[in-house]
Amino acid sequence: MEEPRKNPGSNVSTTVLGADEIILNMGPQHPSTHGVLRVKLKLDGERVVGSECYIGYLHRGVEKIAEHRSYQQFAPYVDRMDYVAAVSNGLGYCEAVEKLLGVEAPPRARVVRTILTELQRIASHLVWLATHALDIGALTPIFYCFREREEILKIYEKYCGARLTTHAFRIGGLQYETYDGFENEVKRFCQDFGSRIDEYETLLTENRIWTGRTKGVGILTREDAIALGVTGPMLRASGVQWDLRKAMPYAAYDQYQFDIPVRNAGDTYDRYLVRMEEMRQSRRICLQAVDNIPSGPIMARIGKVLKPPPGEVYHSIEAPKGELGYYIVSDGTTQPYRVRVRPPSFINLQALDRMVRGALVADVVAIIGTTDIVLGEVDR
Amino acid sequence: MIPVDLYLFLSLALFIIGVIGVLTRRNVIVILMSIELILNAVNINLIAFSRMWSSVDGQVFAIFIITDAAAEAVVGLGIILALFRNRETVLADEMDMLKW
Amino acid sequence: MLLNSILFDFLAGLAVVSAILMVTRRNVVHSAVFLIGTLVATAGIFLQLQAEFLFVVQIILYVGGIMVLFVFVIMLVNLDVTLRFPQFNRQKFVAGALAIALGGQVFAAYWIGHGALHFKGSSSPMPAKNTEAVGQALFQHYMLPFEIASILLLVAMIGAVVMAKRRV
Amino acid sequence: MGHLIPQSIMPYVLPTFYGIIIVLLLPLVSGYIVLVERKIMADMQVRLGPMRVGPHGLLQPIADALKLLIKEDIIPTSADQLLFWFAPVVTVTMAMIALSGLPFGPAFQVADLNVGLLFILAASSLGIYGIVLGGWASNSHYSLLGALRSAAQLVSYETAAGLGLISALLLAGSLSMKSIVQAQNDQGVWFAFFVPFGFFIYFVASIAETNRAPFDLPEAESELVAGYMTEYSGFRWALYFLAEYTNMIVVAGIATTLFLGGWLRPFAREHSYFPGTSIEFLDLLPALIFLAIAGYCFWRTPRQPVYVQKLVMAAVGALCVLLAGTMAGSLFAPEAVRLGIHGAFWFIAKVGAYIYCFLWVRFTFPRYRFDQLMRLGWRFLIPLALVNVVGVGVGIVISQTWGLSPFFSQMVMCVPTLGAAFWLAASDKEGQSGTEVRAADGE
Repeated sequence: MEEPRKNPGSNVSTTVLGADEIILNMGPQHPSTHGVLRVKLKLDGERVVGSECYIGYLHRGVEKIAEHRSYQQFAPYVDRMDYVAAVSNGLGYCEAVEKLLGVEAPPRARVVRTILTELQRIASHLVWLATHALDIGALTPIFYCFREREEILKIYEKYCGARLTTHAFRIGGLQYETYDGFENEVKRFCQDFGSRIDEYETLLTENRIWTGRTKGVGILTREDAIALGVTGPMLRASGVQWDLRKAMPYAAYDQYQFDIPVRNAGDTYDRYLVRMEEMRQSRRICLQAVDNIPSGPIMARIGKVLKPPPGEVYHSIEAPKGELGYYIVSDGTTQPYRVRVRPPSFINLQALDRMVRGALVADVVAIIGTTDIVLGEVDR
Repeated sequence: MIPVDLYLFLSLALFIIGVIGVLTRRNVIVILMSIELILNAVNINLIAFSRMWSSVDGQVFAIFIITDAAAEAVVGLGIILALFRNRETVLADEMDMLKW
Repeated sequence: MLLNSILFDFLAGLAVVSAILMVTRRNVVHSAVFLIGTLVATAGIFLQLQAEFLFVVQIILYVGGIMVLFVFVIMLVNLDVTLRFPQFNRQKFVAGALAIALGGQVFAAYWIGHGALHFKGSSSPMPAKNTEAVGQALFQHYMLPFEIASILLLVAMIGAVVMAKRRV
Repeated sequence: MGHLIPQSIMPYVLPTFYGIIIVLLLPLVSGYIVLVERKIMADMQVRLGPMRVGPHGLLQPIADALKLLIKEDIIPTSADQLLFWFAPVVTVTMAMIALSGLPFGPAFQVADLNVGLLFILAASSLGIYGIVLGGWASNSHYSLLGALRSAAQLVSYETAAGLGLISALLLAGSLSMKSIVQAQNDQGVWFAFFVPFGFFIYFVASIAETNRAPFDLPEAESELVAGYMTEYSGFRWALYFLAEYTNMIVVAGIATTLFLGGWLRPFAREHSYFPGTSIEFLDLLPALIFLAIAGYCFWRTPRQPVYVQKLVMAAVGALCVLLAGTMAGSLFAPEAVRLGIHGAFWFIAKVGAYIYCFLWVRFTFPRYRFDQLMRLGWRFLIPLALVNVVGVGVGIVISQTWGLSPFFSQMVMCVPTLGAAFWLAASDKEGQSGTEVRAADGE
């Protein structure tokens, strides 16, 4: 029964844990880690003093699969990476292979690609807004957002028969001609959507609780953002004007007028404003593009079997979440020698630890939400 | 009517249990809780006598004692928290340095 | 009044048993729960003694306030670890015996002087409006002690804030 | 009946009867509040809500309750078995005890204590233990964080709620729930109009006390999964849920009694009789409301897809007709019966309106963060409540000294309180920018 005596001079007992610190495992099954992200948080009370990300719960070896598929066969797989923005993934892959082959899609195909990709950007941002608002506790925006997303998905379904993993584009152009009334439906959606964005903003932008929860939360400075390789809306909210659609135009973006929203504070609120403005700009692009879709063929002249010359290519596009890049190495056979994807979510997730340190538990979910990750893309 | 003696015995029993708690336990929080028990025993006495004399004076004193208990608990727990942060212990016999 | 007597026996028994369990449980949270049991039983006794206001004060302040604070602090300090150590100190037998001796002494004093002390059962009823009577007494007759008590609370509040603050 | 029961037990018979009614009806009522909540939420979110179980989802609560009852009862191995079992029971019991003090009408009240309001507050303050101990006993970090948040939040907001209530108590001059309603009858104005700030403070604090959004931090599902309820499942979980909705009824009942005139009819002192009778126009309103609901039910009955659903819909309609008949019939009954039935109707209607405001707030606002919640409580609500109490007290003295109308003097005293509210709100903004600096420091 003799108690273990301790050296009276010692300040810290080895058997006793840190006085106020606990380890909290967030995920992989947690309502707001957006899939299977696992964040190990070291908490002092409710304040985060350290964090560690564990990923790979959704790893499917997409890049390895590519080495055993022909170029066309691999195209549907890329849709499964960022499954809320499948069309953008497809665009990036198709353009990368086209670059490797040295062909270019015909003008009509490029304009249709642009329209569909911008619609996908809106859809992706709507999913982000819905889940982000839900994480912060606003129960209602999710249903408004999904109502509009449904319209976009209906357009996809009519166009290519699939709603989520669309496989809308083919290497060299498009598989399908646009259906009758495509232009009208896109136009009607875009016209309605303007007032719908205002509706979301009435719910959130000026709301005191919303600003309280997002302003000053998860600040990412300009230097940090560049150093960590963060791209997309997160980078633009930190005050860097960088958008691949302007910097290295692809598809048909050089034909249209649009602005790149930039904010300077780099906090969650600014990222929210940047994404809201991006939806407006996407709508603007769609409205411009849908008015004059050039006529002509939709498929470039390429063979049935693709055998790109040996070599390598890196092509990146501005996906909804940031720079989505494909690095493809060809050895002259029908199958790629190596495909490496630069997923925006994966790179942006690196900034998580920088943003959550010193924040509260409630801020962590806001910051995960504002990073806008899709685990399918992070883990691949 | 229940005789006042019974209330006094109840109060005595709670008081003694509280004293045992204060004297034998190592955990400071339990010691503090035992002190609360002792104060509570006193309150029973006061209320019983207040009933006996049909006067509210005893109840007023009980209110003062509850006030005192609240103050004591708040300060005591504050000290415990401060001690725990510095010494990482809540055991009374390890807090024998009068400094840290 | 049989009902009254049964009620008293029940409440008193509950109070004493909970008190014993509170002192003897290893787990501090259990101790706190049993102390709450004692306090609630005592509150019931107050009600039986027609001190309704004290009953409510006991529940709201003691049980709903002070004890919540206790439970809060118990949860803040990591107790799973301290549970592994012995919960009673080395003087426990001596201390227990002394305390019981003290109790026996008081009881013996009562027993011997039983005739000298005259505890009459209450004859006249309590004032009907208990809350108002307590209020009158507090704010008229005991005005000064009341104010002093409020200053005590203020001092305790500031003291607690200073104590609990990480960097003063 | 009088000769069957001993005289000494007689006073306990009716309260026991009411108590049993409450205990039996409460799960059903809570279930239907959940259904109404889901329906209102669906309406605000452009969708339909439950539609499958029964017509318009009317049998959904029963299906949910059955499902919860037959679910496996899981106690985590590392949980504290005793407290894990005990905690939900405490919460539900205390919520029900608090309910017993509410006057559902001049006739329906389990116990009218002379410390009635304090008794209700005492019972509901004990409900914390169920949450705190349950969270601790689960032995999970999410639960523990939820429990700690809950303890801090409830203790803080109890102060604000109590101070908000005091402003009405000053006007009523009694703690007995019945006397408070009576005082409002004598004044002819509900206390919500006398002390709008007291009502506002109590409204906000009562949302926080019942852990409802935007103050639902103890169970914030996106942060703490389910807070203190994370490890609970099946019927224990249902008990927590029952307690939450019971608490909502309790706080709504307190607010109704203190601020909204309790069981009094709107314009209780205005009498406009049908010519030649003792029936008032306004007393017909309950019957008309029920008739309207019945009409809707009968109109929808042929449109139900399934025969059984048609039956249920017709039954609901018939029930409403029956209630309308009761409401109308009681007009010809003796005064006490009429007041009892109509009082209960108005009380429940007001409680419903109050709960509707809870739901409305919940679906509109995002959730507060914990430090913001504490700041709102301690830096805004409590100082405002203190100013308000002083203001109301001064108002009463003014009206007594100079013989002004109490309503006028209270309105005058609202002006400084309003000023204090604006000042506090402005200084709260400064505090917010302070956190930004702190957050930046933490980087």
